[in-house]
Formats: sequence, structure tokens, C-alpha cells
Amino acid sequence: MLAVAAERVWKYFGDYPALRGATLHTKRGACLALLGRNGAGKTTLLRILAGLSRPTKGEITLLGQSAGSHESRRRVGYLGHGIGVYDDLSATENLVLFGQLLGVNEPAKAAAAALELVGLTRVKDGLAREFSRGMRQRLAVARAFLHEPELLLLDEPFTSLDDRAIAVLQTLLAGALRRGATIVMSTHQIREAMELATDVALLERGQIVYSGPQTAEMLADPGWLYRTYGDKGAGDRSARS
Amino acid sequence: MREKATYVLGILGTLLMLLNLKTIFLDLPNEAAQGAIFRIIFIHVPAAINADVFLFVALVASIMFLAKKNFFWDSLAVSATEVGVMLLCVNLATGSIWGRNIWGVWWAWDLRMTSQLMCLLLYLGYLLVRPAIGEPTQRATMSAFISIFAFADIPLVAMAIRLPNVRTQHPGPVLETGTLDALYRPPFIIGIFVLLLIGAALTLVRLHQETTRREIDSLRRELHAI
Amino acid sequence: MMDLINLRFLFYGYTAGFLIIFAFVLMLVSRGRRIDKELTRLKSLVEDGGGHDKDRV
Amino acid sequence: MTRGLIAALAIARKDLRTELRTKESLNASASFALVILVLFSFAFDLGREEIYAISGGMLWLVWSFAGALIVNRSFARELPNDCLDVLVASPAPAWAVFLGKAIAAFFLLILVEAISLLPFGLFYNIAWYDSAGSLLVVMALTTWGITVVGAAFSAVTVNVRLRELMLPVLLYPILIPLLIAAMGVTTGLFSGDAVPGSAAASLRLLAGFDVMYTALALYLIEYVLVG
Repeated sequence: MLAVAAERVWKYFGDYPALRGATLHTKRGACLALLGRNGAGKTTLLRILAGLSRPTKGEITLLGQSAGSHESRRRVGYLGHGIGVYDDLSATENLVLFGQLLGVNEPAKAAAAALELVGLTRVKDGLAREFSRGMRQRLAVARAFLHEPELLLLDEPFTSLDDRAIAVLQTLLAGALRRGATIVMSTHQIREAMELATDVALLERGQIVYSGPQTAEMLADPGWLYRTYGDKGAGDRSARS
Repeated sequence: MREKATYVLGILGTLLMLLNLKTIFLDLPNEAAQGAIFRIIFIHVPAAINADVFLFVALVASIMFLAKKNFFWDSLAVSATEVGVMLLCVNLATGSIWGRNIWGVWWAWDLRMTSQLMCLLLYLGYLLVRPAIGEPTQRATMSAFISIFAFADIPLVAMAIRLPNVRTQHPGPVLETGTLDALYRPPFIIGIFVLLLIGAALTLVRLHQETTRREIDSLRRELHAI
Repeated sequence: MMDLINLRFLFYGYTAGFLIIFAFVLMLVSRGRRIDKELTRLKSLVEDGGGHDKDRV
Repeated sequence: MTRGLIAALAIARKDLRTELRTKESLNASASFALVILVLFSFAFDLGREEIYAISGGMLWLVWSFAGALIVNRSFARELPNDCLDVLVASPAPAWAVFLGKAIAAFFLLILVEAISLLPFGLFYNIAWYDSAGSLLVVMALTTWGITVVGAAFSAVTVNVRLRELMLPVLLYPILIPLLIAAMGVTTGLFSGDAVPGSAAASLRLLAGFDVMYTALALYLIEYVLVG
């Protein structure tokens, strides 16, 4: 069964189509790097997958459930641009709250375990406000992994993280993959993404123009994918000028 | 097609209005109790009725937008709301002038004028907030939500100002009973149609502008994406 | 005398009503002009900046 | 359904906890209410009878202003760190998120009202405690009306430019019937000479307002929160 099956998804903002019939299929257990330039529609697609936004047209199923349904929300973990934790709650309070919302059986226990995982046990009762940037980011990572999601949606996960948080995230992602979870992450930094990615999809102007396994060419030359499958129009333009 | 419809409605409305004005001012006799000023009901009451009609259209369009997510409905909602608010203003201005003549004050907290004023305030909020929302889908969704909330308030306002302990002036059924002498009925009904036609024409014009505006917005995004 | 006052207020009333409608029409016309101007400006911009967009949309 | 209610209560508890910790809107709202109460006594030079005649109106004006300050923060509190996204993406249904926020705002505003009743009784020499029970019913019904509509518009305006200015523009016109009824019935409580039948009619209106807008908001909020 597919982890993500998005069929011809359109999303209009007013009259402007941010997604123009994007089709994406991701196997279970895969780690998909969703590439594309700024404005290509990566965030829009991820927000729709996370149930934060409804597609104008098109069908999306996640793990066999329709996107945005209660069941799919429960099995999906989402880490967006913002860290999504409350500054005025302690680390534990934050995670217990989200544990309750996510329907985790024993929120307190899950919270303690998650804090252990990201190395914040020592400061578990400190307010998130008092944390350093990196600690806050690790707390956010703990929040996204709290309910052991089967599908992880990460929007530009590496851009704002510090080194330690990146290390924590990569360990957790590798662990999740071993567990059989699926990961979809958007990024425009190909090098970092390629370390984990098993699959690659390229989003151009609201359409998936390439989707397939990661290959040696991509690893060797980050620009290769864009040049081969990227926007033909943009190529023409540069050729003209 | 749309342009033709606008012109037809507009011209028809204006012609009918001129005919009706002739009847009202030249053919009809003065009413016994109020004298000449009673003629104001031929614009005052049709404005009120049509304001409610257009605001109701806006409500239906708002619900349709939420159900269908088709921007036509959003455009219709805002167009009809603007025309409705304009008609409310006509209603309030003429009513106020009539009140000054009959009661000697510009504003007497008369029941129906009060509820129309509150209705105006409700929809002014709608029109003020709308342009502050940048993203078109969000703007349309929020506007629809506000429109539904506003319309739901209208019956409550009517009930609230009729509470037994609320001191609004009850000026007696000057125009309250609705029994209009048969002589005055035709120009009254035509008056309703006149404003309906003119309002519909203006709504169509506004509708077209809203469509163009969306086109502009999508062009802006297009440029941004390049 | 009373009738004269009545007539005066009747005149005020209708004038006010039509003025409001007229003001609304003027508003519509000026906004329409502004919108049309903006549309042509943006259209020419888009054609200059990225003619290839046309066939893609 | 029960899962939604549990989530709503968790969110309400979270809101109350952070607010009691930071007192962002609580301090502003309570001190604002106090200042307005003091100013009112200078705005009008009133005898005993007249004070009773305007008491309900004064109280609800103050409290509805205080309420706008409370609900303004309701969804705005979720903006830093994009917390709203996480709430909406969570399995908690949109109506539960909204309900939690409305419940929290309700208790915060009730708290501000309770605090301001003391100086109100003191400054204006009004024995509100003689009818405390009935007053509490009116307060509960009206405050829920203010906060349920307020929280809904807080969600609507959360991403709007000039949010703090736009919310009152939307909120107060809608609240007019609620406040008219609440003012009348409260004045009747204090002065003890209510028009016969007015209290029952007012309470019916308050309850009707609450039921209608609670149902509308719970039903429609998903369109607002999920773009």
C-alpha cells in the first residue's frame, strides 16, 4: 500500500493555481525528498498533506485514509516552518498537551520518553521561552515524533536547525525509517536531503515533473535534476538570453 | 452578454423610475395626515425592502461560496452587500429627513430605523475587514463567515429593541400597518421594482470589477513566481 | 405654510436618496477605471517578463 | 465527540495556564475595566436614582470592552511559533480547538468581571451582592455570548492586518442585541423595579443568542481554520 497517493491535486489561491495537477505516489518506508524552487508549491503540497489546507481539486490518501481525516491526522507527524511549541509552557507541559491532542495513551510517559530522546530531560520543567534556539528546535522535533507517526511531513527541516538539532533529527529520522515509517520532506538543499532520501520528486510550477528513486547522478551533481527535468520554459529563456 | 444585461437593467430601471416619479409628484394627491412629505415612502420603504433583499442575496452567496468554493459566489456576495449597504444608507437618510419633518428631530430611535442602523453597522464591519485580508481564498472564506454571522443577528436585533424595558420611541403606526390606500399602491410597488432593477445593474457592474480584481491578483502572483 | 415645509423636506429627502445612489455610481466608475488601468499595466508587465507563461496556464 | 471534548478541555486548560502565568490580557483587561469604572463617575454627575438607572448599561459597556481585550489574544496567542498550525494539524477537530479557546476566554472574562464588581459596588454604592445569584446567571449567559462570538472573530481576524482594530469593528455590532438585553436585565436587578416580563424576555434572548452563535461557530469554524 502507498503511504502517499496524491492524484492530480490542484490548489488555487484566488485565481492563481499554486498546484496544477500535482501527482505523487510514495511507497511505505520510503524517504522522499521533495525538491523545487521557492514558489514551486512545496509548502502548499505539504500543508495539504498535513490537513492544514484543502485541495481545490484532486484526491489524496495517506496510509489508505483520506488526507485531513481524523485517522490520517493521528498517524501523521508534521513539522512546519515554525517550531510549534508554546513559549510559556515548560517542555513537559508542551509535550503532555500535544500528547493529549494526538491521542497518545499515556501522555506523561510519552513526553518523558520523547524528552529523553532529544536530550532535554535535564531541563524538562524549564519554560520553552528560556531555552536556547537549538533546545527549542529539539523540543519541536520531540513534538513531531511524540506519537510515533507512521508518516512524517517535514517542511524545510534543515534550514533553521542548528548542528545539534540536525544531528538529533537525522538520528530520529533514521530510527523512524528503520521502524518502517515514511518520510516526506521538502527542501531546496539537495546535499543534506540526499543523505537520507531514497526517493526524489521535483516540483516545478505546481506540477511534479520528476518522481523516482534517488540515483547516483543526483548525488554526484545536485544541479543535474533541475537541468534535466526542470522547467523547460525557464531553460528556453536562459538559452535565449 | 453581461454588459448588455447591465445596460438593459439600468435603462429599464431609470425609465421606470422617471415614469414613477411623474406619478408620485404630479398625479397623486397629498395624503390627509402628512401632506406632501408622505411621498417619501415611495423611496424610503423600497430602499429598506431592497436592502434586505440584497443582503439576503449576499447571505445565500456566502453560503454557496463555503459549499462550492467558487469565487463567483464570493464576488456576488460582496457586490450585493455593497449595494445593500448603499440602499440602507438611502433608507436611513430619507427616513431621517422624514422624521425631522414629522417629529422635529433628525433621529428619534424609531424601531425600524434603529434596527436598520444596527444592520448598517454590522455590514460596515464586513466591508471594512474584507480589504484587510490579503489572500483571496482566505478573504472570501472569512467574508462568508462574517456575512452569515451578520445576517443571523438581524432577527435578534429586531427582538432586542422590542424588549419591554427598552426605551425606543414608538411613533405609532404612521407607516407601520402596511395598509396603503389602493391609490398609492401601484407607484409603491413600481418603486420597489425600480430600486431592484437599479440595484441589480449596479451589482452586475460591481461583480465584473471583482472578477477583474481577481485576475489582477493572479497576474501579480504570476509575476511574483517568475 | 405647513405644506411648504413639507415640500422642502420632500425635496431634501429625494435629493439625499438620489445623491447617495449617484455617489455610489461615481465610486463604481472611478474604481472601475483604476482596476482597468492596473489590469493593462500588469498584463504588459507579464508579457515582457515571461511570455512563456501564457501557454502554460 | 468525547475525544473532541477532551481535546477542547486540554486546549482550554493550556490557554488558562499560559494566561495566568503571563497575565498578558488579564492585567490589561482588568486595569482597563477599573479605569473606565472610575472615569464613568466623572463623565456623569448622578444622583442615587440615576446611578441605578444606568448601572447595568455602565457595567456591560465596561465588561464588553474588557472582553474585546481578552478575545483579541485568544487566537493571536497561537501565532508565535506557528502553534495554530500544529493545533489544526492535530487529530483534534477544528470545532474542539475553537471550543477550547472560547471556554478559556469565558473564564478569563468572568474573572475580570468578578474582579471589577468590587470597585463597582464600592464607587457607586450599589448592593449588587443582594442579587448575586441572578446576576451570576446573567453574567454567565452574556459572557458566553461575548466570548463565543469574540473567539470566532478572533479566529477570523488572526491573520488580518491591524487585527486589534478589526476585531472590535466586527464584534460590537454583532453584540448589540446581546448587550441591549443584558444591560436592561442587569439594571432591573440592581434597581429592583424591572418592567414586568422584561427579565424573562431578556433571558430568553440571551440564551437564544448563545445557542444560535455557538451552533453557527462550531459548525462553520472548520472553514476558517482549515484554509
